[in-house]
Amino acid sequence: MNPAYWMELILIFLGMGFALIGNLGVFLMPDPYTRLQASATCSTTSVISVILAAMVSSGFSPTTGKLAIILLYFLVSSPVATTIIARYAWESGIVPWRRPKRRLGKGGSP
Amino acid sequence: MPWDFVLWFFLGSLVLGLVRLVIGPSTADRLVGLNLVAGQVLALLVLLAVKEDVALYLDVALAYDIFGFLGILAIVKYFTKRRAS
Amino acid sequence: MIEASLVLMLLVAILSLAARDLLATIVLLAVFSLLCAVVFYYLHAPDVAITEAAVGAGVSTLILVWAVRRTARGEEG
Amino acid sequence: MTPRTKWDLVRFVSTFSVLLASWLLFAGPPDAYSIAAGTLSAAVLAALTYRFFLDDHEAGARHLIPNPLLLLLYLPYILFRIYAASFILVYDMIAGRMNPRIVHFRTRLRSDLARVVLCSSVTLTPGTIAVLIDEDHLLVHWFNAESGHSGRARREIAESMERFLGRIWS
Repeated sequence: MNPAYWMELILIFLGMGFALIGNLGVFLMPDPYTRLQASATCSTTSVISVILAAMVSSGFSPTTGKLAIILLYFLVSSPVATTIIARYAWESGIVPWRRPKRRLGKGGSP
Repeated sequence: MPWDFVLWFFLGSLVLGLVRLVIGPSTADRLVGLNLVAGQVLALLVLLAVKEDVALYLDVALAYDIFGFLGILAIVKYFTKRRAS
Repeated sequence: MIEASLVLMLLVAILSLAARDLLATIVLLAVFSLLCAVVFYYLHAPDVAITEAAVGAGVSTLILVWAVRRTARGEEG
Repeated sequence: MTPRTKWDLVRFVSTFSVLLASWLLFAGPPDAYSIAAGTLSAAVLAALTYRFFLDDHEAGARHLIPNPLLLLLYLPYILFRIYAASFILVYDMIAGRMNPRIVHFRTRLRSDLARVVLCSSVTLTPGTIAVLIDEDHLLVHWFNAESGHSGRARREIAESMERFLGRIWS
């Protein structure tokens, strides 16, 4: 087993794991901002892992150069999309979710 | 390298993102779903191109990468309501 | 796998017809054109897939958004 | 030649060279026809769009030219930051430790391009999303905030990236 194979395998499984966690997070989070956090993890880290794995897999060839260009464009375009969505949510007046404060002292109704 | 399994995995998790896109209560949630689906389709296209091993096929992923967020940009630009303050 | 993509396309098309909010329809149509690009890709037509990805994701969404903004967004207006 | 014409010429030439470089990048193996067509279309596009590509008030060229070696070094650095932060975020999500908060702080960077890159880097690092950027004022949604204090937030989120970027676009 050569090291390139193992590196490729590790990167692919990292991408799959992050995609799974991100998708579940998008289901379970309470408001658009936290959903965006989960989807940003999934959508950046998992895609970057997959592209890096493809680069390792294809070795030194024109495919690798093209994949590097794709990675570069992805690093520019993905945060722009995320910031635009967050800004849309902010400007249409969605209030961020806060963890409800735990009351100190007696548990009586205020 | 078990490529086929990875392809099926990404197609399945794309369905998970699609459910959020359909049930999302507000438009921002739908856009989050669209962003998620777009990222996973990009990964799918890259994996397919590497599996076929033709460098020309990567142009699809590149074109989608460049033009993909124009739709989100159009929706945000034309449907932003200023918050009343 | 192409069958799975086609079933998904059919599902997305039906959902986009059933949506009440026209903005949701636009977003679902963007996903539809994306899956369409994947299907073209499977049929070994990368040039068609490039055009579908660029036009479907960018230009067609722009035109639909413009049309919805000029008219009414919901069913009641 | 007035300074005005000179500045127009500089803007045109830089737009043209960027367009031609990207054409040569995408066109694949170069032959005579492809290079001629690329030069012609890059010239036409540059004549149409050089007013928007470089804005009129960005005459201080020192803020636009990056340090190329450090710019190449920034890429592995930001990849490392992304991986480290996303492991932390996944651990927080699984353990259920979430305390989302909106924090805001000011950057010390002077150049517009460096501010845009800082905003993108903050968004690209999982756990923090830049919501708004207005001149030097950043509004950041932080997933697991320790405190809402502005100086502490700047130190935790942006300090090291800011120092790196300040060295690139000095």
